[in-house]
Amino acid sequence: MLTTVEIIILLPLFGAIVSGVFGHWLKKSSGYVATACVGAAWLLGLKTLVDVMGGVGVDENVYTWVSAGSFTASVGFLVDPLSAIMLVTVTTVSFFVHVYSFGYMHHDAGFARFFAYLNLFVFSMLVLILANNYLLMFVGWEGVGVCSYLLIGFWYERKSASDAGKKAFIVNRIGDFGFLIGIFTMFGYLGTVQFSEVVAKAGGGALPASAATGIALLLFLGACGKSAQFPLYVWLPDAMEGPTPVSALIHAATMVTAGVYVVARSNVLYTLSPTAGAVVAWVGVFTALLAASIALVNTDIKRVLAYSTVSQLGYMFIGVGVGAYTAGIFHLFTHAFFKGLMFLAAGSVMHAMSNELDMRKYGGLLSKMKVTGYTFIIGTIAIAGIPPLSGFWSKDLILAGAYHSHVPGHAALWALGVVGAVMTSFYMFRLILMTFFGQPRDAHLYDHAHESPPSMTVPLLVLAVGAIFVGGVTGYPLEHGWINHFLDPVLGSPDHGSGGAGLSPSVLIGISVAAGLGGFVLALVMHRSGRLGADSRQPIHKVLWNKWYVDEAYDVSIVRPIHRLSMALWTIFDTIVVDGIANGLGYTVKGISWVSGRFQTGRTPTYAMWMLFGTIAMIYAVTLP
Amino acid sequence: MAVATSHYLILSAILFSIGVAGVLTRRNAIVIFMCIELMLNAVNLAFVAFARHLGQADGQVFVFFVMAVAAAEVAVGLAIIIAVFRNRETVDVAEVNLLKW
Amino acid sequence: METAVFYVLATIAVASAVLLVLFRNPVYSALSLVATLFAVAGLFVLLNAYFLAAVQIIVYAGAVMVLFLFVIMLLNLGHSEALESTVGRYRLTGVIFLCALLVAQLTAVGTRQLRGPVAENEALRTENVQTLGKLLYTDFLFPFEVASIILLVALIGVVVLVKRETPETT
Amino acid sequence: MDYALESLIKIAIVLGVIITTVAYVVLAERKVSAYIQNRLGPNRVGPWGLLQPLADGLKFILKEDVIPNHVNKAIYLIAPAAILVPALMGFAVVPFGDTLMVVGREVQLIISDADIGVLYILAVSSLGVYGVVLGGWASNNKYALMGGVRASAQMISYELSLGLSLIGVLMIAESLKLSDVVNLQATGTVLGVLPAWFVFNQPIACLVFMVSVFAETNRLPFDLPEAEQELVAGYHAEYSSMKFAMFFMAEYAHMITASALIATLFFGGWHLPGVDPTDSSFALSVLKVLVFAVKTAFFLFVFIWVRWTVPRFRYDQVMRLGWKYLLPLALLNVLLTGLYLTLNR
Repeated sequence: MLTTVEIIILLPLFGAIVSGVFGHWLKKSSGYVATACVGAAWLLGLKTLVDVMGGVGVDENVYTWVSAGSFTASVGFLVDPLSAIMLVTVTTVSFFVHVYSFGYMHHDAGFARFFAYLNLFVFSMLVLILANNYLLMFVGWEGVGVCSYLLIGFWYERKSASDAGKKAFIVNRIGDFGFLIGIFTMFGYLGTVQFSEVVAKAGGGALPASAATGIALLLFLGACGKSAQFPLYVWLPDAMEGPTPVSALIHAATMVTAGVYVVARSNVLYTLSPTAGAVVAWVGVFTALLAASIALVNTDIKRVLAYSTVSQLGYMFIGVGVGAYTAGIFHLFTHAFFKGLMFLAAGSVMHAMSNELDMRKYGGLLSKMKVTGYTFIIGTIAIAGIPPLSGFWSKDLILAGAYHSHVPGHAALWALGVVGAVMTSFYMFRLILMTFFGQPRDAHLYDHAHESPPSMTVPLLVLAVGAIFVGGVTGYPLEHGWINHFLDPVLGSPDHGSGGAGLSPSVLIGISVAAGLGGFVLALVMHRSGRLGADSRQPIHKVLWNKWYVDEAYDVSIVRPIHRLSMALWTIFDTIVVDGIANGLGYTVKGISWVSGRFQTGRTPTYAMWMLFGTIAMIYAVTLP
Repeated sequence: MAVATSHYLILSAILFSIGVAGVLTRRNAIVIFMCIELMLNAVNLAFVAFARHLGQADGQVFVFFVMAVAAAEVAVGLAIIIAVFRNRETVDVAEVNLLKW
Repeated sequence: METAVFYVLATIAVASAVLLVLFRNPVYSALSLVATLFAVAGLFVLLNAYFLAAVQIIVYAGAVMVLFLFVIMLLNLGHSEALESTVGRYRLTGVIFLCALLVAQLTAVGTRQLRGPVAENEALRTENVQTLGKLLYTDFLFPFEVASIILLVALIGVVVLVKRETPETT
Repeated sequence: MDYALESLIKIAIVLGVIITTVAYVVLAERKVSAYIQNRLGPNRVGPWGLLQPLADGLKFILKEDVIPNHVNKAIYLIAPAAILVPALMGFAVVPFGDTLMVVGREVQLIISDADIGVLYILAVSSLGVYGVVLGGWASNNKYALMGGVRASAQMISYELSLGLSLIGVLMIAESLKLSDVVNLQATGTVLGVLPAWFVFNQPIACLVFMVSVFAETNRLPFDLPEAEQELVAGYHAEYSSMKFAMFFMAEYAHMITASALIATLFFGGWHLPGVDPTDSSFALSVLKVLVFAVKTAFFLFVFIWVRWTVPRFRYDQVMRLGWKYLLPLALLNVLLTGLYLTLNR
């Protein structure tokens, strides 16, 4: 009999197979199958969460997958508070994205294929978060990578889409390389890759601090790739070439958070190695600021959201880096709701504006798209960290954690986080103001704008409710909310190194609320003066507009040298050595064939004679010496 | 007084060589086939002689298999000869040069 | 006694083998081969391989050689000259090879001294059939099954080879 | 040396008995066919024509021995011997009685109780075809050659069923010795009433064996190799005088051996129900030999009876019967016997 966990995992796989194999005949029905599967998984996921709250956990090995020498890896599943939270997050967003996709993808020729990929993604993601060892987690890790690649390049007829898919795939390979080596190293030191045993052995002191640092950093390299942290974040903005539901599900709510999950899951390693934790935190804050600064000037609605995602992921890494794992996961949880919501709302806007992405052509849409507009605003308030919406609770938990942590320069970390919060608030309200307020800037598009069908607006409403309430319900009161009680047993309480020193908690709260409001006010002022979205001649604007020239830097420093080396290898090594060997072999064989062809008379006696010649030679060879 | 094993082996060698000579010199496919049978028999004789020499039955079992395969081979070979004869009106191997690409 | 029988049988075997090669008429060749086969069967008896001697007669003399004769006669029906066979142009080569091979084999027998006396195995002599049967159905069961498959394949192959697509007159 | 002498005496006696029997079976055939056709048959030479065989023999010997010019002489001369010898050789392993006390010496009434008796019979019976094939070929005559070709095809075909039908018997007997086969039939019963003869144990095998034996001996309804209407006299069309007589004798010798084998393998050999098989007193031993003789005579009668009752098959019918009915039947019998033995282990 299958356990609940196995059913949850197998449901989307079943949906993927059905809509993938039979999609041609099922047509639109494949969407129902896929959605039903994910819906059932969602309900079972909620049940699992309730079970875990009641203290029922699962850590089972279903069967031995690899067994070689001392190495064994099982297909096994682990359900604890951490994976239960992830499970609920993933299945919830997945389900509503599925519903939303009905409306969004309705006219697409690849309808069934889309749902097959989507279900396959959900399956892989569930394997990732429910696995009880690193190896199986890596399977899910690669699975979501493949699905991400397939979905970014879903409209593969478009070169930009297929290029973006390849970019995502290649950049992720770099991260996976580190991740895999991290797993190998871990096995080398601990002799196991199973979470429970790793925790037991590493916690028991079997791992030297240097090794812990190495493994932790290697795993973090993987996390950087998957979760789009500097320097591997470049693929995520390009990934916006994929269909918007995909951006919402994979590139905002679920897959990109896998890196955060991995760090949280490996918390024992980061606790052992303060260095690694500091690196994580500083990379996180750097990424947060970098991405936020680019988002300040970008005018592509989806890319703004993409950079916003990168930036928010940076916040989550600050959280897990400074040891406030609960805060990081909490932010992951709330972020999934409001960022998913905003992506879907952006999709709704695009739907209304004939797939126009440039915000400079929007304006004044609120009157035409009330549901989309208001839910978008709710999401924006949430991400800006204005109480009592969800984002406030989790972001404040992270900032407080950073402020109180042991990490070198923790106060600077906190200060930069606050600066980032101002920027977040500014660019989000800039987006809202440019899109929904002011005068329509493209009359033609504006005339055709309309509210989206219910299959798209209902998910928006549901997620908006989530964006308003999940943070407060689970996070109140700050640092002592339900989420802390739920996750702390697994992840450990944040270590308040500086104790009550420095600013008091209420001051911290006040500052972060002020930061959110400050960004809003700044945006409003600029909107009033008509400078939002306008070109600027200031050099800083140009740098930001060109995304700090990171892509260009990569192009010059990595891509072109490799390209040149490849050209050289092709002209010199390939044509002379490889072709030489290949042609030489060919000529040799031809020559030998010509010689041996003389022996082939077609007459049996000749053949018999040569056979006999060989036999006699063999007899002599065996006997004489 | 049992005959020495080497005697049997020498006899086997002689029979085998005669068979080989037949295969090489004769042109009639059927006779060539018979010479092959002779060679197989020579080998069988050696097998049985060894079986006695070693006091083990394995050699005789091998002969059994050789006979089974020989029977199959003869059936197929004669069928091929008949088929060739139908096409070419000859069983002279010198005139049949089909074994060529 | 046994030595005498051996030499008689060996002489018959070699003589009829030589005749097999030398006869121009394939029927004579076939009959010479039958004589050789009988001689070899007799040698099998000398070597205490009674079962194989019987099988030798049944399979070779009784079936294989009859099949040979059958085919010779079948092909002989209209063309008696077609089967008259001459020694081909490889005569000299053949003789050279024959000598080389014979020398090779005899050297092999001569240089490899068979160590030790003939091993006695009473069961092999008194219960020849039982011993072989047990071996065949235990240690050699798999080869035995494979041999049966080979026979089946040969059977089907022959039917396919000889079957005519459409009835025609030869 | 005693053993060799004993064997030689037995061989001489058996050969003499068979040759004599051959002569009288020929007479019997003529008589029986006459009665079947409502005639009297030969009745001039001796009382009831009993000396007729002698007269026949004289006639054969005195006739001119014609050797046609176109024949292949060597093989033409070998062929009659090649057919007669295997026919007689088959009897070597047939036990024609139990044991007999002669001048204080217990003599086994069998020429050679070989370990591989049954295989020997198969081997010898497979050699019978040579005489036919060679005779047909050496005659250098279209009809004779056709007869020879037919004979070889027919005998190869029916040899399979013959051999396979015996497998079932051998599986039960667990021995290739014919004396073991007979001793097994002499002990125990089938279903409590019938003697343990293999005809009751192995009815399918018995049927297949008998039909195959008819084909092997080239007797009607399987006498295609010498079918008068199609091939004149078939493979012996060119033979005359004593050589023809040898073909003739070979056929009857074959019949005798075949009848003896049927009696031995399937009808208990010398065993008579009610007679103690272990008692080897002189009187009982003689009785056993007589029982064997009577059984053999009965099957000889069956041979003759069938010949004058059943019409000849067409050639394709012969082949079809052999390959499509007897062979599968024999295989089925092996399968059933194996199944039975496995289940009753």
